[in-house]
Amino acid sequence: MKYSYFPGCSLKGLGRAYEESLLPVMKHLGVDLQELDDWNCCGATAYMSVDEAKACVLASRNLALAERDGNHPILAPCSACYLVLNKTKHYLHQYPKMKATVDRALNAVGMKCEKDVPVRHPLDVLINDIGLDAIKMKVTKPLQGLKVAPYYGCQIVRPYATFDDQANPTTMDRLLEALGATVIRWPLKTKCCGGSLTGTIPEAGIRMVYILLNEAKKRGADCLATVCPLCQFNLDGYHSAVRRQYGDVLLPTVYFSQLMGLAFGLPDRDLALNRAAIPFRWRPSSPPPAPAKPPAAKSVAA
Amino acid sequence: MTKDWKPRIVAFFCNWCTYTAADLAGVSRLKYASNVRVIRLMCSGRVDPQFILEALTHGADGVLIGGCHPFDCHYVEGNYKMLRRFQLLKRLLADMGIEDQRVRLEWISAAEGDKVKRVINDLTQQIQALGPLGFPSKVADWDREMTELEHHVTATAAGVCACGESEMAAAKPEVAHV
Amino acid sequence: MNSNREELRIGFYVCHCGHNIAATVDCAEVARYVGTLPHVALSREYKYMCSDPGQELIQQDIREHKLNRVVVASCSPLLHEHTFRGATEAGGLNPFYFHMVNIREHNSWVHTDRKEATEKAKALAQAAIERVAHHKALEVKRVKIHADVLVVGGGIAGIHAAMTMANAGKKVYLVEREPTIGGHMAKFDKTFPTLDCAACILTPKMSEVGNHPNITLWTYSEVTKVDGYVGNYKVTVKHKPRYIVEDACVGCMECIDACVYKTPKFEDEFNEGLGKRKPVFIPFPQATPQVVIIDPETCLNLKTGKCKKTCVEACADRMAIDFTQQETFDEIEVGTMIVATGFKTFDAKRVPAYGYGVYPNVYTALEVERLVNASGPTGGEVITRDGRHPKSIGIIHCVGSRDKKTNVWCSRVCCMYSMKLALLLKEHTGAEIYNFYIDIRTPGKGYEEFYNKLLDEGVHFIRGRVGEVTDWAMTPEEEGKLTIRVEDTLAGYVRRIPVDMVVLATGLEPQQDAQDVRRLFNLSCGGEGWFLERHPKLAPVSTFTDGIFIAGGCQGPRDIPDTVAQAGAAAAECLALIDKGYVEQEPNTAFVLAEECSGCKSCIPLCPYTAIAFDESSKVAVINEALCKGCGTCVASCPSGSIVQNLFEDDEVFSEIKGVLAYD
Amino acid sequence: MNITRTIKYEADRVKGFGDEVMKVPGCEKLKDCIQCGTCSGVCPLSVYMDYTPRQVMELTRFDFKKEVLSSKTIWLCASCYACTCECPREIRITDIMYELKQRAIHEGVYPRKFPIPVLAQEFEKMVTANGRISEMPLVMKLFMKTDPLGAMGNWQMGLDLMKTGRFSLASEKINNREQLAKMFAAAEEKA
Repeated sequence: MKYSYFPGCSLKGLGRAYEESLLPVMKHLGVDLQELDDWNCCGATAYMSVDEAKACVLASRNLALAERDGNHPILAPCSACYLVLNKTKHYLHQYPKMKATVDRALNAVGMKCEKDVPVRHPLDVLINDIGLDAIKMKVTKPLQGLKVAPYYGCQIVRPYATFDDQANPTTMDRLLEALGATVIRWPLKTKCCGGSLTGTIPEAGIRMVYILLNEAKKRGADCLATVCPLCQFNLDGYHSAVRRQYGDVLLPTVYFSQLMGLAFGLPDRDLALNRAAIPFRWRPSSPPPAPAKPPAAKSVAA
Repeated sequence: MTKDWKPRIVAFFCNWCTYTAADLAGVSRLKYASNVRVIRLMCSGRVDPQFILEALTHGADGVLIGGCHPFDCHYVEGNYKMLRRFQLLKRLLADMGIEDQRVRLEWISAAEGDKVKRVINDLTQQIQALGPLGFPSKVADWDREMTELEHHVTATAAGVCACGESEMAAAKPEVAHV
Repeated sequence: MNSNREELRIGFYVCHCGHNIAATVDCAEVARYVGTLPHVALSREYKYMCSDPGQELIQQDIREHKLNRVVVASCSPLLHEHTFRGATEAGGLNPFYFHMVNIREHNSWVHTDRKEATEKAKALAQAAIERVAHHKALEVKRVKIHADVLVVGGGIAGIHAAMTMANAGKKVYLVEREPTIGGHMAKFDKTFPTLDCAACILTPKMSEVGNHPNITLWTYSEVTKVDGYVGNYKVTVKHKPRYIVEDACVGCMECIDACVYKTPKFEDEFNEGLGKRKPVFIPFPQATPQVVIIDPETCLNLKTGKCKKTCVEACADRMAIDFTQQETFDEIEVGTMIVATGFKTFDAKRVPAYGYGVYPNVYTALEVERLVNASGPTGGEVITRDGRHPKSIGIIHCVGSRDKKTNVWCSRVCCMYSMKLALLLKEHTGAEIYNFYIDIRTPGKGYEEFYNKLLDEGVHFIRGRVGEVTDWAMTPEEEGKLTIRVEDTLAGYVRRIPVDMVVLATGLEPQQDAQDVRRLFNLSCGGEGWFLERHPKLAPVSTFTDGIFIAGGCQGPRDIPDTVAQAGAAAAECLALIDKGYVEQEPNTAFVLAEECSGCKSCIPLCPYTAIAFDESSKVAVINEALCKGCGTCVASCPSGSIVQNLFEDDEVFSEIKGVLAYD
Repeated sequence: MNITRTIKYEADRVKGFGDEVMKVPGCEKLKDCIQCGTCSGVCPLSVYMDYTPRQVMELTRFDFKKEVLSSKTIWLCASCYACTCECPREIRITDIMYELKQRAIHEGVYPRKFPIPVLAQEFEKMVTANGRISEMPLVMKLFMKTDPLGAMGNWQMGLDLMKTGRFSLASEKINNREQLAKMFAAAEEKA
């Protein structure tokens, strides 16, 4: 099966480790990803706050591009992109006025958005298209003994996803178990990471980061696994701010795709593990990996 | 079609489900289009296809039949029998050039007052868009054509061309040569 | 039928119904228009046609103006057709020379444009005028009513209805699918707002039912088939095997003691799974009948055939245990029925945010009823699943009620039972109790006073629908507890409140198999699955099937007093029918015009009541009037048009069609 | 003692404001609110809000435009959609928050130097011009506009980013920017 890969701005910027690990993993599974040609920003939450109609126009250009380039399902790894593209589809369906605006914009440049291209998340594709059995077959270095707290964050399960349960999603749990990891059950797996508030209102944002890290750690997690570049950035990048406010809660946060790569035995250099501020190291049969050292400026591992 | 033309729709509702649902719509003060005139029957199974044709020939622009949901018929399966009859009737109507949307069968239970409203509004809108059926004038047209046809056949057979009707003969040569 | 040949003299009346019709329909104009139609001898408008003077008017006009047909344009015929037929008859005419036009439910109440509504009323009236010309004089048929009654469901509604009728001397069959009667009420500890002990007021009634000479009690049984019609129903009842000969068992329970399972091992349904039972058990001490039951899913002998059968030994020569028992069936005849099949409680797992099934200390209200009950699994000691004596308890209202994602309705009883449980829990534990509510609803005698009492007792009320229940601690006081996160909407703050125990006030829902039951008894259901009453105000226990009544929680959420009142009402409706002795049947049956019937037999398989037979001697179809119920299906499908339905003759319907369309 | 009048007169309402909001796609169901507070109960950010989400719903419905548009609440919403998913009346609270944010920006009533609306606007500008976001330049711009000194406090993070190869000041752009501009122009016609 072929997919139109929609990386979104983050996967080319702060979240590049996500792309750098996801692409080799998907390739390893034989998934054909073709990056959508000349895609644009999905609009994200910030754009919605300024102009909803234009945000829909922005998102629909991507849908139209995918339609033009073979109408393959869009694979959107970033939670915000996934949400916004799906939301736009819902809105176009539900509100004829919005559809008219979007059609006017697309018409002006000779494009169309009519074919209802599916927008899918990698977790959805991995579980439902590829299947856990096929994934298990590829596992050569099971993550035996690694205790992972799966963290879904908000926007992939709410409110438009249909591939998993809103209140208690389990796709990543099942995936991690297939990789051989031990999954930590915890009640915060769909709680918000603070989004952009970490930067804009640190007091509020940092608290949310702290709550997540602290609870995962309390429940014995070795690391958090995430599906979203913003979640990863917040949970990984604000350790020093957390320490200043609440004390040290060191816990690495990795993309699920990085864990998949490890279990598949892909070389470390293909998994961009060195892109995190809090280094994550995992060697099978070694004692549970703890962050090597506090992430002081002097000691950041490259 | 005049601008303020309003469709006229005849409805046949079964006593137990749909008629009661329409009563419920009333008790609930739901508002819907006033174009439908309801005729009460005990069961949708009583709806004779002739009733529908009769309504269309007498100037109805659409017909609505309301019965209980499948398996809920007060008389076990009258609604199912209506459904079978309805399918056959639809083919006939199609042959007569009557648009599919003009005649509709709906299952509406006694509790579905809101569905009565929805269906009536929807059907009214649809038929408004289709325009008048004009069945009486259609029948008159057919009658006229047939009379003329007969006339021509007789005339041709007699080897006489009725003058004054040459206009028509010219307009419809294929008829003239039948 | 001679009046057909007479000159037609139709009297027409349009009713204002106060403002109900007159506000939207120009009644004067309708009366004026109808007065211009042929054969209309008289056309009037009147404020309330259904009033005594209104009816008197019809009678007087029939006499003075020699009317021979009457048409009234007013409300739904389902409401007042009977009234006006009566008036027509009282005026000296055959009642079926009357026809009714619905210009209220189908017109004034559903339209707003006065002109459009008036035009529609005129069209409908004209149709009736044309139709009534074809009406014929008909005779009402009387059908005798069988005096026996069936009550389905042995909860408090069924028990009360059965007792009422049995005490009036009627023979009653009470069918219950569980091994004992008692229903939900038997599980309650106390009842609000009086705090009567539920068992103390219920169990005497249960044993009365069990011992009543006029009641045949069939537990562990289900109705599987219903045939016939009002006055003459034939009902098939299935008895499920309980592997106990009911007549032989004396309820000594020695078999239970003797069972090879020395300790109770299986989930006890009666105690909501909080306790254990053996494969042979009695649901609760006061179960009626006092007869044990063997559960084939867990009984070693029934599952494997390999068991020492110590129970049989213990039963000894009473020989009440019979492992060979099979399903049996009874067929009974009854004239009337009461369906009182009750409700089920909402499955709290459907609201995942509240953690039911995830956190052991989250309970449903029904579980707590058993927990505080002296004969419950803990003997009335409130001790949580993880062995704690709670010091603080949160009760969350509206779980599975008033929520578009689950059920939109208010379940009516939860506010009151939550407060009852709050009081009982406070008495039992002395804990701090928090009620989380959206609105407190206390519409009942003594209910608001009960709420006041709770406030006096220091039970806390926080107005806010709970966001989540979680075991994730933010502060030291939350460690090891369940934390309820909620907006205290009256204070305007979001709060986190740690508690030891959470009680979910789950709402009421239609039974799982309500749709099947509905079809079995030919009832109607609302969209949500509650059985539908014939009229919400005026016929609240009647259904659209004559002779079948409904009572209790199967119709919608209600509390015990309302249920009992309704059961009494349903019983009274049955008694009224039985004591009258007969029902009058609408003469809308069909008959065959023998001279026109071609004998094609196509009608015969269409009749769901096998009312049509083929007469071999005359080679025509014949309809048995006693079996015909007047659906008209055979009429519509007769290729030669030789079947006629009274009240719905082709001419009558055709003229009605023409009539509604004649008016532009 | 400083006291303020808290009573609300009818003149304090901006009549029609609530109705206007309820006409916007996604916001229709606000009418159905029963003020149960579930939205606030599940909102992770309600901890810091001046009005709880429930109060914002009520204030909006009753036309208290000034109070709503100048509230911090609408800017604290992180769009996690928990309220929208849990609301028993199926009100799309997140969408209503978006609508209120748009109105606040449009009317310029948000708190001065308040970073979130500034971020939203800078974000919009950048996407409109380039079609994509360049994260670092966006963040730099934001700090320059709202809290120049605050940027210094985050030196540690900047260093982390540089060391992990994620600090890039390059400007991301789509090729067909002209096309996008045309689309926006067409969308605004008659709109």
